Amino acid sequence: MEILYFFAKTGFYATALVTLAAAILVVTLRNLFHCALALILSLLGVAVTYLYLKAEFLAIIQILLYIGAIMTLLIFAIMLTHRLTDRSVSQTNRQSLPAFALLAVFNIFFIASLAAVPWKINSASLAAKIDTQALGAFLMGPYVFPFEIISIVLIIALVGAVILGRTDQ
Amino acid sequence: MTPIPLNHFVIFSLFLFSIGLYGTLTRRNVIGILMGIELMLNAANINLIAFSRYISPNPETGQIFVIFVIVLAACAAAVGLAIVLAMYQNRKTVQAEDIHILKW
Amino acid sequence: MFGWGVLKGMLVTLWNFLLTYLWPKKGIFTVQYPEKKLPLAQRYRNFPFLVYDGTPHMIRCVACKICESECPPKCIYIIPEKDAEGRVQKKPAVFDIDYAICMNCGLCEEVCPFDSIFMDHEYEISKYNRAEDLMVRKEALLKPWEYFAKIRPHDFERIEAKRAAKSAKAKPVAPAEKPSQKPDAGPTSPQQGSVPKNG
Amino acid sequence: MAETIDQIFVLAKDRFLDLLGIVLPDWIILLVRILISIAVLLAVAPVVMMYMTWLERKVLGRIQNRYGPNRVGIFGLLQPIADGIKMLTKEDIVPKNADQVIHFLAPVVIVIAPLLVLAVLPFGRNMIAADLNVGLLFFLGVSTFGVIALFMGSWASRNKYSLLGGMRAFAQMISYEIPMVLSVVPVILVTSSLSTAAIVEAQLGWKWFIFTPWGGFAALVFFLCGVAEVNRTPFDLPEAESEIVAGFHTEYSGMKFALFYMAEFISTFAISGLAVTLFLGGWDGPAFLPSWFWFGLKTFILILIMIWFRGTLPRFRVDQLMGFAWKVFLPFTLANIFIAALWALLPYPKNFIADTIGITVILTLLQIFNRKETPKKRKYLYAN
Repeated sequence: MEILYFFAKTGFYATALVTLAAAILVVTLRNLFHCALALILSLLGVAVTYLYLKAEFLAIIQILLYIGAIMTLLIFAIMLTHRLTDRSVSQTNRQSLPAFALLAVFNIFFIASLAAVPWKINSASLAAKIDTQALGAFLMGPYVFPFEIISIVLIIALVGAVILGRTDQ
Repeated sequence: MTPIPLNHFVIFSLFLFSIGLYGTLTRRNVIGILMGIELMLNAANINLIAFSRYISPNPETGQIFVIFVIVLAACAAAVGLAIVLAMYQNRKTVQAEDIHILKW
Repeated sequence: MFGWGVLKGMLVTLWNFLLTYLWPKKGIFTVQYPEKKLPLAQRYRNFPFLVYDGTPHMIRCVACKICESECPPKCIYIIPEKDAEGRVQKKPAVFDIDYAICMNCGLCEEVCPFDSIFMDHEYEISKYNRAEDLMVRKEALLKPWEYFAKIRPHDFERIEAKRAAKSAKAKPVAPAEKPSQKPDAGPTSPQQGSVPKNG
Repeated sequence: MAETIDQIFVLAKDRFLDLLGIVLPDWIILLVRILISIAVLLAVAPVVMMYMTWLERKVLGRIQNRYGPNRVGIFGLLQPIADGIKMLTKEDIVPKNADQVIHFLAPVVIVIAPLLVLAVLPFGRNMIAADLNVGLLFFLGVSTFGVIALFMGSWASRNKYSLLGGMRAFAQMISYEIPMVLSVVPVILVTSSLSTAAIVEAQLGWKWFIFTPWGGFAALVFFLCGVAEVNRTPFDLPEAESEIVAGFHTEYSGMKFALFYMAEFISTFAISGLAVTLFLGGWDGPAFLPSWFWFGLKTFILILIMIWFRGTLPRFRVDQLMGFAWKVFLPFTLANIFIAALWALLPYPKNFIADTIGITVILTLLQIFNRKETPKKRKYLYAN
């Protein structure tokens, strides 16, 4: 069985690579619709990483909500603002190099400091099997207040979006 | 079976976050910026679940927070894209540079 | 109620669906073409054909070329026969109809004084080559008089009566005891074939 | 005896794996166990799709008082194979300034969604490919994925008709997905589990959800939303031949068009399969016939109903289509969740009464609010 777990672990690194590659594509592609699709691919990769963290409910919520709803919205926006025959102008403005340098430095420091931190791995919660019922109970239990607040925020946001987006004819 | 070390998850989400940040900083098109923000949010989500799974006593907290983050990302995307549409209707452009006059 | 119209529509199609199984004769009206064919009306016109009595060389056509001049798209081409001395005979040596051009209008049948060209019921005559195959020569055009009787019995009787009257008028002086060698002019309405008489 | 027939596929798989077990190490057996169910699904789905096209053409023919295809094979049974060959040999045209990569990718991605979805359907007693405890959510999540693929196809072919079709498909799919998800919530509420196998367990012994007051209407709404999700006839605006040439798959020909076609039919099969699992008791049926036969029979009947729709109903106008989803389905499903909660909590005699009252109230309210408002008579000021 050890070999299976080995395959599973290499699977994680493969997904991570694919997601990062797709993320890079999102940032560098010229045609906006192509980078929307690359973003969808990276979101799928993130969903698979949730599976590796044994959070299937979240993986599917990610697919349902992120790809099903938010990306659809994004693609609608791209379609409405992107003239069909628009020649894709170069997408990066002039501060791309300083940003890249800054980020590289930041990454190096972060990883260096990360190696030094001794994480206390709590093996109990690692093996814990969380199914949707437990999540629901938790959502309705201690977290019921943020749950209600979030629904109010959602309604306000949607009403605001409708008012903003309305072409006042 | 030795689980995947926590650091790998953190490094992965770090890279994802920095790519998202790079995208947000350098993208000319406003929708490109929104995509960068989505990437950053996802990176945060991965960290939330990874830490809640590896470290925190009750692992559900991370997942609950990820649900909230996704809902908020949806709100942000909805409002952001409404602004983009309004901007497109008034200014006929979606390039971030052209929107520099604050007084429209 | 809200969905009432939809339900009625659905029942109509359900009824039709079941009808095709419970009562096929009424339900289904498609004819499986190659196996079964729709009966043709008698006056159905397709490309013309020449008629002969008895043997193919007793062709009725006398090469008078009326139909050739009458044909609107000019698709008939006749060369009369010549005997040894070069005198023109009352027989066509060459009688071509270009089926590719003929629009089966039926004018040649109407103007033919000698009842020798009629419109056929044969419609499965597609060929691969337009130039050679559809230029139909005399030999292919010839069909027996009985075939005409079979496909158009009603017209057959009319023409027979007319011919009988003409032959009787033409030879009143000749004694009538000689049996007329033409097939009996009585209204033999041969009913072969499943052609129903739809008058 | 009935038990073995019922479990014939499961036993065959186990016997085959035991045979294999002698030779191969056990972890490969685990992999092979998964691979077998995947292989079976991938083999069964196209065959089911082919013979659904045949069934559709036959039934549509009979509805229109004519025979369906009966030339190729005995009752036209080889017609799907002939269609397949035709599709394979047809020339594959890609428009000049189309977006090559995405134009090629769209049919590939659109087939993935329906095939993925089959993994969650319980075809028979413990004959389910992947018994996830989030099975139902998996189904809904993956079916949203099809929308993106469909839009990729219409956007990449750089054609006004396909773009129009794509926009219509987008709007329709989204506005019919919400009532679909909401109409499933009462089922989850009553069975308190998302896994499809558990849902079927809850309905064993003729206790199907369609017989409950809230279930009957939820099944109707779910089925109609399923028809809309699959772009079939009353809702087939995205590929309306008469209006926009062929909708989103205008620029596709040959095998790519066949893939679009296959995606539509396999998702029809999957949606009716899920409708059967949720409301018609999945593989539950009297014991003398095997369980997978009951699942097949019910799905077959639902597919027939969908074809029946295609034979009868005219196409929706876009505003009717949207109005129907937002003004009728959505309020009804929201109220239905409340009614189902009443049904679940109240004891036996009271919950039926409460439900019937609730349903009649919501239906009358819908009738009142959705009645065709006749404009008031105009009052001309100057004309006397």
